[in-house]
Amino acid sequence: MSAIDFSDPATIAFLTDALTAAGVAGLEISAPSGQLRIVVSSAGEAKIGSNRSAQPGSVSPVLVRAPLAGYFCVAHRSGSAEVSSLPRAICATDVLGFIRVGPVLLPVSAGRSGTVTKLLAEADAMVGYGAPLFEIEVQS
Amino acid sequence: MIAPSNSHALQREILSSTKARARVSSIGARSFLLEAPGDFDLAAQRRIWALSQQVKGWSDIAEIIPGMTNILAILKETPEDPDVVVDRLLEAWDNARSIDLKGKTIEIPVHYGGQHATDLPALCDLSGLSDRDVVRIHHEATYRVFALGSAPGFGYLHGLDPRIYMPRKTVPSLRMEKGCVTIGGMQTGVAMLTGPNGWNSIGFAEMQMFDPTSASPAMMAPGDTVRFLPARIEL
Amino acid sequence: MIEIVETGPFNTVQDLGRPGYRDIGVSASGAMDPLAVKIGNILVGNAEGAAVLEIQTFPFRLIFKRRSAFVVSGTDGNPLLDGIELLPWYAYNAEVGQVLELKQPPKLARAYVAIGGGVDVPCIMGSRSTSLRGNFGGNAGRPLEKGDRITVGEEAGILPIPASGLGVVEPAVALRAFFPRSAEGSLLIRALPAGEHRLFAGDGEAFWGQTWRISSRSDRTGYRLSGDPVVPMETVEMRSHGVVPGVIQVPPGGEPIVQMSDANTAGGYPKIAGVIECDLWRLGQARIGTRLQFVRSSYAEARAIEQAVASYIEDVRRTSGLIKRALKAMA
Amino acid sequence: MMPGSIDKVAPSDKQFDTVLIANRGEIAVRIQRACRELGLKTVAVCSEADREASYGRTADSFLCIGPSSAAKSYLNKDALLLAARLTGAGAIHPGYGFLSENAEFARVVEEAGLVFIGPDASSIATMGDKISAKRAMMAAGVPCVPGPDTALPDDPAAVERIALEIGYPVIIKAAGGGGGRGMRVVQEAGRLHEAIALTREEAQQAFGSPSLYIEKFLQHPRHIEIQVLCDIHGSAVWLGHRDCSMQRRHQKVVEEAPAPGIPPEVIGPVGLACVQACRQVGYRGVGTFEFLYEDGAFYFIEMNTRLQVEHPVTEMTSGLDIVQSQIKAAQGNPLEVSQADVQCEGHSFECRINAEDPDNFLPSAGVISDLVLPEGEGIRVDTHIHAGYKVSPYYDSLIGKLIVHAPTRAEAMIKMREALSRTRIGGIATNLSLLRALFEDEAFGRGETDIHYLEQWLKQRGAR
Repeated sequence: MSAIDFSDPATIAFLTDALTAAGVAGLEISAPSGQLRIVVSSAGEAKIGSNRSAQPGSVSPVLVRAPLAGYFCVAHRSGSAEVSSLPRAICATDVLGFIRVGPVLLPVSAGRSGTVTKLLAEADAMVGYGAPLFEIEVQS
Repeated sequence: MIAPSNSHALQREILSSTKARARVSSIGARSFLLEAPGDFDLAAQRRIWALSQQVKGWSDIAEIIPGMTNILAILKETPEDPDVVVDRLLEAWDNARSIDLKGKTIEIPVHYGGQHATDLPALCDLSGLSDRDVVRIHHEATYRVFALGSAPGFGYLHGLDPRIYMPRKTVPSLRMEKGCVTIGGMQTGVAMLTGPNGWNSIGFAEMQMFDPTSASPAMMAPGDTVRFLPARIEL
Repeated sequence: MIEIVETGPFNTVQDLGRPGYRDIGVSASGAMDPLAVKIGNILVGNAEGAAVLEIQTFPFRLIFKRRSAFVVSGTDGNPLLDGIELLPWYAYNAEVGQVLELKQPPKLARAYVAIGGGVDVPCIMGSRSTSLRGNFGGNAGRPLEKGDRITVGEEAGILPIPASGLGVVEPAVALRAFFPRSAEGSLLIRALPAGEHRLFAGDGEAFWGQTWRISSRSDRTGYRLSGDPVVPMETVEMRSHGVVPGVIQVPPGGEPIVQMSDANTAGGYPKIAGVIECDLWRLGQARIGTRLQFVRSSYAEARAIEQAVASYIEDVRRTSGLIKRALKAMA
Repeated sequence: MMPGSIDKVAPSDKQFDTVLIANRGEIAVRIQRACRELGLKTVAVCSEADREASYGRTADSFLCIGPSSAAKSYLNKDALLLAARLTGAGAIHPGYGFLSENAEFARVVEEAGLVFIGPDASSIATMGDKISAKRAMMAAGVPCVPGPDTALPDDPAAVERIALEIGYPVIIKAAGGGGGRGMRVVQEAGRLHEAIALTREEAQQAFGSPSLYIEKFLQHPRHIEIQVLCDIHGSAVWLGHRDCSMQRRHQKVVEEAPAPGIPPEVIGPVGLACVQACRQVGYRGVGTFEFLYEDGAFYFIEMNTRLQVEHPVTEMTSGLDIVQSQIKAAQGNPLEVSQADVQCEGHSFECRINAEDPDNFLPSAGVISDLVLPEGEGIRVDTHIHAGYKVSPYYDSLIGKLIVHAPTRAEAMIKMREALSRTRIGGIATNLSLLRALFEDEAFGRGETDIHYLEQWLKQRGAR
């Protein structure tokens, strides 16, 4: 069996789903490359922390995903420079983008403080539920 | 802004119309105004009342506002072809028979003269009558409510004796009290709101004639007969 | 329950008005920007005609005495909730004790605060609108004052607002194709010639041709326009007749008046034109000093715009409902 | 209230060029194929767990609509409507299971201006209620299980009279129940009241309503189905019958068409009565009348107002594409076949291949490491799986259907044995071994086994 890449967001997401489905509160995996710790909160939202190569103070990427299927809008109104200047420090309540269906807009908030490093979806593209939109680096 | 005073239009109602047919014009896209030809008199207004009753029953009508020998019909939706609406209104007018509304009689006690009769001296000057005569002529007449409008419950009263006609003021009173009994041109009425007013006050009525919380908020209705009773004369 | 913490003059409770009583002299009143009222109410989950607060003088602050969903619509300014900037045209949840603050908007005239359950003042003659002239309706027939405590209706059955909010592409943007501006940026207001247009002869064309300015003597009753006066060829005295908001009357001075939400029910000045109803909300959002031009419209155009606005509203209603329910099922 | 005539169904004038398939797995593949063959564009939707589904790549649009849990995705009506809004789909095909028999979903789909590929909401609602469905069938002359079409009265004497009239054994069922819950068989009069009291209490607790009804209990019935196809212009046909008696815990395992050993003169009038019932309720699209069959008599149990899992056996024998016909009916097209055109030929079997442990029937999830599926004349496989496919634990364990068709039942059995022997699914547990064993069973080979047969067979097999 090939080694599982615990830094792969898809793997983390899969594990999180599996844990949530199984009703397991959390999981800690130690591998030569580092440690992964997933804690499923009661609200069902996973808090993911990882400690790659056990370097203290290192950062780990967290994905902000589409909460709903729709058209992805990066900036809204008067085209503020919000995401165009990356990386950018943000706090948990900051709105990073929107999911638009017809005339209705659903804000996508960061959910956690950190630094937005990547825009992962194309602006004005149709995205599905759970599609990765932004990557945030979170201080561990 | 300074609102156009509620009575601005009544300075000289005698629009001499030589047109034989009624005229229909529009305000915006769904309001149509039909203006009766001919004199400003009870005969014309009786036909407007008849027309009102008929138009009120049309399924595409949202609201009607009968005016002085005219009627504003507000449709529920902007019509595709306004000419069709115009034709329907004209046809309805042509077919409108004069009706006399069986109104009630309202007796309004009035305190003639006194502090609120700010324009009585000017009316005496204009008419050449004594204040006593002006008051007597005013309260001896019988009036008909032609229509309501301009202020909540305000009735335009027809039947003023020509001897006490008095044009509306060019500079309105800035603050006329609600309840003032007034003359504007060939009409009379009771002010329903305190505020700017271009009509001429000759007395005061205590009676409450509008109650927004009532099922029928306005005391007056078109066709009603109004009599003013001199409760007190203070000259 | 909400409590007014700070307010300027002439902020009132409004809904979509009380038409139907003009024949007894009662103005329809209602919000100056009914489109903002409808969208705000739909987003928050109310019936589209629920009563809201119309804020036209700023700053304005209120405190929520109950957990409520709310929307600030109509405006182009960002509302603040406990000092944190939010977006206009978005529904959010406010917790007990949170303070909503509205500052002077950058360009527009009026902001509307819709609250889940609707502002629950007594319904008088079919409406909760304030009749300032008649001193009835709304909040005891008068504007809001500091310290006023206003009841909000029950939120029972209202779908939850997503935690990050839910909003719309605002009408001015979504319906851009239907609401153009002139190249110089002045507001283009569509109107149809009215009864006495012909009396103005050459001045009639001057009316359409020039840029007018909304004068400082303008309010919810009507807007007085400054510009080159237009004068009829002959002086006519009209018999008093019913009027509706949007009517453009020309008093003797020659500077037109556009009657607005608190329009008198009767009038007699010569009418040069009538603004089509679906452009009135844009006039309602135009501030004193705004430059505007009147554009001759047609019934077909008026109908096309009405249909576009109606389908936008229906789309917002349907889609926002779908989203709220879909997210609720996913929660 | 029963709809009186077909007139209530306004002919659909809704033309659509894109169909959203509100389902997953093999049926999503099947519907997509039918749409493609009709020149329609397709929208595939999925939950997070199905993001890698093969049919997503072949659809014109593919959209993930929610989390893996079915309640949040495939059962999320509003998320489905949003997906239709986003992709411009003009129609929604619900498949089977999930929202396929949800009257409320049919209603909101139509309300959104879309076409629901299925009957209208009121037909679904009428047929979804056991008592109203029974009334409708009785009105159309469809034979029903003896018993009143109303709830059981409270008066003990009245209940006794009813039971006696039906004849023991009888079964007491909760009106709101289903899936084998809330029912009790009464063999003799002496046990009647005790059984009623117990069932009533159960019904109150489990379904929130003490309402019960009573029916004749059949000892050794077979499960026979009649497939119907209707247009919106008042035409309806039946496409023959199926035997679906091979069940475990109400889950069908093997189906065949035609049902063996039922003379045409017995089934014929029942088929016509079904068609008549469809006309009377203004039914649209495809549907299945389910019957219990015992001692030469048919007893209506329920109508499924949707496409069935086992529709392929009828397609193989009738030569008609049921899914295409269903879509055409939703488009408002008149039926292309009359009853006389319907000629069923040969015999067909369908095996449901489930990702489950063949001994304890627990669902099995995991990645399919290798896959060999049979091919050849008279063999059809309806599936969405492929080598490398990840079977998720979230949904029904059905991963494919193996269908064979041959001139006779005996030849079809041989063909199925052969097809099963050639099928290899590695990496996960499947019920293939059980299916293989079943097709070696002598009694099944003879045909006419009843609905209890498989359970007993499994018990004996376990005992061995």
